[in-house]
Amino acid sequence: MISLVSYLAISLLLFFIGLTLMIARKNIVAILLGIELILNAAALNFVAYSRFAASNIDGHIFSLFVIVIAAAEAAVGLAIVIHYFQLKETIHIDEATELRN
Amino acid sequence: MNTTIAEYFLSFDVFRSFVSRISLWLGTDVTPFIVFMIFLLGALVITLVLATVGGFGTYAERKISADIQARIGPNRVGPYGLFQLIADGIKMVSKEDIAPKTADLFLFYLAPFLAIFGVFSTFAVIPFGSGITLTDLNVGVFYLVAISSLVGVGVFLGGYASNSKWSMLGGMRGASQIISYEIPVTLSILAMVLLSGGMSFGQIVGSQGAFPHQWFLFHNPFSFIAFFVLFTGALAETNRAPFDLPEAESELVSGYHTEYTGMRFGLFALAEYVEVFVVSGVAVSLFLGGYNVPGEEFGHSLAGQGAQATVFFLKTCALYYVVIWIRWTFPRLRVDQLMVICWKYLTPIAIFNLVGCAVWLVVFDGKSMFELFFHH
Amino acid sequence: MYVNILFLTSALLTVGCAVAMLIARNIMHSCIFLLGTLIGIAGLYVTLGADFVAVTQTMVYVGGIVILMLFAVMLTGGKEFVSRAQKLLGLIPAMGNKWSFGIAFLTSFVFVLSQFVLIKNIVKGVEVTKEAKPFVSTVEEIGELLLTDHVLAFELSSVLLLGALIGAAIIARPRKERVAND
Amino acid sequence: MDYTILSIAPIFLAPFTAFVINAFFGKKLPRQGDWVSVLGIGIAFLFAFRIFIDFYSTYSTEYYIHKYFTWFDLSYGENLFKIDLGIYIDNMGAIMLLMVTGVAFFIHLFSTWYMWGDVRYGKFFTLMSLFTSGMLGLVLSDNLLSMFIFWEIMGFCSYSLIGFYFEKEKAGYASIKAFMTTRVGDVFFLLGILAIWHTVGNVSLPDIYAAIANGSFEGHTVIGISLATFAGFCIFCGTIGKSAQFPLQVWLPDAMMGPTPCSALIHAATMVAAGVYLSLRMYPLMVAGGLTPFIAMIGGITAFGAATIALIQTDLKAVLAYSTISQLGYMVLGVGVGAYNAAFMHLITHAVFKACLFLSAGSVIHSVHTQEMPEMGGLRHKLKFTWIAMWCCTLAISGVPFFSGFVSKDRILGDALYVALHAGQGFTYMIPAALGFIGAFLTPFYMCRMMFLTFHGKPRDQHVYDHCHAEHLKINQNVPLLILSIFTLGVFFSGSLTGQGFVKIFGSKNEWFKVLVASPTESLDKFAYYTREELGWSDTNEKEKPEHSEYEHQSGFAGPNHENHEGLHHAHVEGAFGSIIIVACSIFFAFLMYIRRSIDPARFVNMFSVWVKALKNKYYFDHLYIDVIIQKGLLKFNNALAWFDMGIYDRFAIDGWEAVSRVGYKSSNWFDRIVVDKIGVDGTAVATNIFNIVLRLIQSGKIQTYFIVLIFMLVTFVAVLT
Repeated sequence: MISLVSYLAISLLLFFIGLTLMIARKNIVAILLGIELILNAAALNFVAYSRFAASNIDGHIFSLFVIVIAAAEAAVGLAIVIHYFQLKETIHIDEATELRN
Repeated sequence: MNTTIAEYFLSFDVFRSFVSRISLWLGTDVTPFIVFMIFLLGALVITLVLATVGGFGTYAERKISADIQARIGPNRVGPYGLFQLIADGIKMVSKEDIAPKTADLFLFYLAPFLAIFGVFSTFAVIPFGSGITLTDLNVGVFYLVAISSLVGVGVFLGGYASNSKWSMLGGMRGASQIISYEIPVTLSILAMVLLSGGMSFGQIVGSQGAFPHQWFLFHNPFSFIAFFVLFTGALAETNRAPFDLPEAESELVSGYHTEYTGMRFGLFALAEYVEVFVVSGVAVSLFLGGYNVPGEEFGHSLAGQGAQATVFFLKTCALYYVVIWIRWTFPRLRVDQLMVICWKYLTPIAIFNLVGCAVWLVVFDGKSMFELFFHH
Repeated sequence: MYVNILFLTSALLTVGCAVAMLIARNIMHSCIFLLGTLIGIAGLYVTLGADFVAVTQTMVYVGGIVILMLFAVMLTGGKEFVSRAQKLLGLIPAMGNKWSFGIAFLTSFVFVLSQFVLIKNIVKGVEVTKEAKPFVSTVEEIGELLLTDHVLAFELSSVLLLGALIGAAIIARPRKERVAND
Repeated sequence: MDYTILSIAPIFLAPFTAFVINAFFGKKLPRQGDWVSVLGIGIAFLFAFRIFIDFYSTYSTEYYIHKYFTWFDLSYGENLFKIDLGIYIDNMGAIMLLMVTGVAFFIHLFSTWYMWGDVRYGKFFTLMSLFTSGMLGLVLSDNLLSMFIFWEIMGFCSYSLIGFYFEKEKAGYASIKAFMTTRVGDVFFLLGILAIWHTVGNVSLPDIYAAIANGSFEGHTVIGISLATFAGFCIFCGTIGKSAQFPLQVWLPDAMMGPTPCSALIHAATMVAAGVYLSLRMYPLMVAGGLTPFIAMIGGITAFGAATIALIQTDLKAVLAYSTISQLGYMVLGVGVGAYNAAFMHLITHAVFKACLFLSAGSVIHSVHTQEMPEMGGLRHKLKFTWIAMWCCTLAISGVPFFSGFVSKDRILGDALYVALHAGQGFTYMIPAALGFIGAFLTPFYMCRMMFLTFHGKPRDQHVYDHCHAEHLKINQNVPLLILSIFTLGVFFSGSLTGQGFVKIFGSKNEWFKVLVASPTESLDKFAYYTREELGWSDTNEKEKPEHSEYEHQSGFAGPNHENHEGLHHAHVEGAFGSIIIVACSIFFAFLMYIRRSIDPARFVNMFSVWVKALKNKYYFDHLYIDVIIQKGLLKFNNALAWFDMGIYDRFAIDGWEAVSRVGYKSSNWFDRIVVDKIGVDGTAVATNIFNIVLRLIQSGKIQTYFIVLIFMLVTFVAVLT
């Protein structure tokens, strides 16, 4: 009953939702949430392929690194968000256009 | 060595023949079903027992604190006030469930369940005896640390969702404290993982012995220090005094559960008391020899299992007593002191211990201090 | 059978929470739903026999990232705010309302579709083993791989984490008020 | 003994570690960290003693330790061009290490009493540790480059220590003077190193010896001079600068501005000894370059000239300073006349008694708070121990029999006499030898004058006398003096009472010093087949111990041509008896003049008034350098250069160029305005503006918009691909 395709479908859905979240929401934290979803979708794919289509568990290692990178990204991203909030008192993504003018 | 309840039962011929006879009678192999039922039953029993233990925790706390403060403590309900916890339970269940008007109701209702979920999930790996373990995961310790961090989320959400200043501050303190102290605790545990060579509780307990000189506590100087780091960190992680800043009565009324009443408050309290028990149990398993009793054969028998469980509970309760004792002896820390202790002292010490244990293993070929002293 | 039950539960938890995350108006709720999603994914890892990855996932996300997110949300206001209407050339509306969701949905859909088209052949090329491998502990193997084949990546990621740690601490540290002479 | 790098390196590293600790944490340590320095040098002493015992028990001239690693290697083909750093200890090095560590230890110990209470007490010990470690590093070095590095470290330390009381203007000037004067020698030294490096391809000592033995220096010339002469001269210039030889002796008397223990260290164990040590190390090169008459001449002039200046000094430390220059002159004279062994022996004996003399002087100065001898007198009643120690040293430096100075100095004089009279060298060595003997007459005189003026007679300044406290035995005041003064006895160095083999007291190793320290020129051939082998740090490179000492009794003289052992011995006996008579006369003369007062010094002052004036002005060397060379010469030259710069170069080259460029700028101005501005710049601006209007449409500043655009670009890309 469970096969590679079921995992791929879940991963695809997660990726889709993450991308939508990333584009649609205006809150910077929400965008970070979307990125987490996308990263998790990728990691899930790695592990699924590692189980069903490969003889080794390198996929696990990859997903571990994905988790590491997600952690680093979340820490730095949230630090930036908090600092930005201290400066501008908003975390609306469209307000973050200093580089434009 | 047995690893789970189901395997323990299946190791008896009587039980196996019983199962096969039922299978013959039903015309299908019922072993998986029986196993599942054993798990279900075991989980139920352990949850109930530990919930009761948590309940008795409140009683013990009140009795011991009374003793320390030269009072008598609860003595009205039942002999020595033993049924006080039942009375408390009835009171809590029957209380009105009030939620603040401005609270974020979804999160407000969710938070206590997250906390209790995080604590009860850890029962799956706690080794009460060589046969009385729900499951002996090969990432057992890691799993325990990971899943118990759900409590932090529960505490934080409870504080946030109440929409009250006291709760908010308590929740923030609780969450930051829990994620900070997770680091020294995990590092101390890692040192023990190094010593035993595995992350499963079965292996960690199995590589120790019944007598104190076989315990990891006295394996080497670093593990001796690691025990105290772990114990301090565990006190902080369970929000116990002197680290009970999230519920500091004198500053924050009652901290993150200020706005909770009735059974929801009861869940938070239960989660806290049970978590103390769990943490004491983990410390016992990692450092104090766990359930080990003398004699290999004896340990396998049913009486041996009972003895193992008794030994485990005795040790754990002794640690539990120490926790309560500390609470009624030491004053509370300030927030900055709390963070300083974690980041400037405990974490470096824990890292030092980890490295030290590794070096010890390499240099002395994994022998403990006693083995080195009485080496022939 | 138990694996199937676990898979179904986890998949439902994952997808359900993800959808709830998408449609939740309150960013705090989104964070909590993210927690559900991540735990669901950990469950999926368990059904895949990746015990170590599953526990790591729980540890890092539940114990660290989600609490960080909650902190960040709380420190930055917490509530979903109404976006101001800004339109580019009168065509692409500012997002945050139904229009923006629609656009985002469409974009994502197109993108996912295109990716699907792109990797379709690759997926076909992968030989899928029919019967699943037995569950064995991966801890030792992962430990060995991390210190042999992937040691460079391992070290680099530790450097990355250190950099992120210092960087985050420096970025988010409280600033002193500027002296009034400039 | 099985040597590893760990059994040798602490000799250098212990004081150096003490320096590092004191430099960074000195102020936080109890007693400002003086014990760290003392401990450091004490450890070094223990290690040095261990090595010395090993060398002494081996008792062979063939025994040495050499360990090195290659620092860098620029060799190409046959041409060697590299630097090896390493450790080279032979008998001479072992003795030197023992002397330096021992003397420095006592000086450190004494300093804890002398400097106690000083404002920069901790800094003093920091610098002393660095100074000592620099000297030890120099002795341990197996090559000229690292020697030069340590040489410069010592230069810096002497600069800081001489200017230690930098509140005093004179101290500041003295430190600059010392630094700049020695610098002159250092430049030549570096030049010499480069010349050798260029030829030999390596600067380690065994390689240089091997190159000399193989004749690699022959046939090379530098500006018309043979290479060996050039290199030898340059390196000897380093010695002149460091060891304060004529004509660069001017810095040493001024170096008295530093604290007395640092003077002791500079004058006895470290700085000035380094110069002589260098020329002893490079002795084969000096011989090969035919520089020995020159060296002997320099030494003789210095020995005599400094002794004469010392006659009229009234400052206690100044007398000692000039005596140091004079004694260094003897050492250099010894190098020049081929008394290799005797020169080194004099280096060692001089280090011991001069350190003791300076420490005694420090004790006196610290007790009476003045340096002027006319204000002292009669101090022997109060400073008993200092008095005893100082007399021992005075007798030693004077060359009285049974004291170490007699053993070493008279062997130098004996060799000088032999070379001058018997060796058929003609007139070349006559003047140095004569100057040496006159100096030998003057030395006891001025030393005894100093002793009589300071300790004997009646107190001339009652206030100073009363101010002085009677001294008691104190571990860090006079115990070091007494211990050092024990070692002024000749027995320790010669094994016989006189050093000439008259009365032997010890057993088989009675003449160990003469036997063990052999000139490299005698065994230069062994270096000719010196094979290079790369060794790691932890390996040992020790020679097999010889079965028995193959050394026959033989003079250390190996410089100018000599074969006549009989004549040599004869000359030694003559020299010894001559100098005993000379010393006796001299001391008696001083006794008459300053105790009995039967001869009035003023008579001599009047008799030689012109000369005395010259002496008072130190032979006008300071005037020569400052007024003539620097002010008349260098400043004039500077002015000429400045005139050239301002008058010619500025006026013609710069101003002329201005006129040319003025025309250029006018024409380019026109071009700029019409062509570049109108067409180029404005046209580009218009074009950019048009683009700008277009680009502004997509440059919204919103990340998510960019993201959408990006995704659609990707999708298009995929569509095109499939």
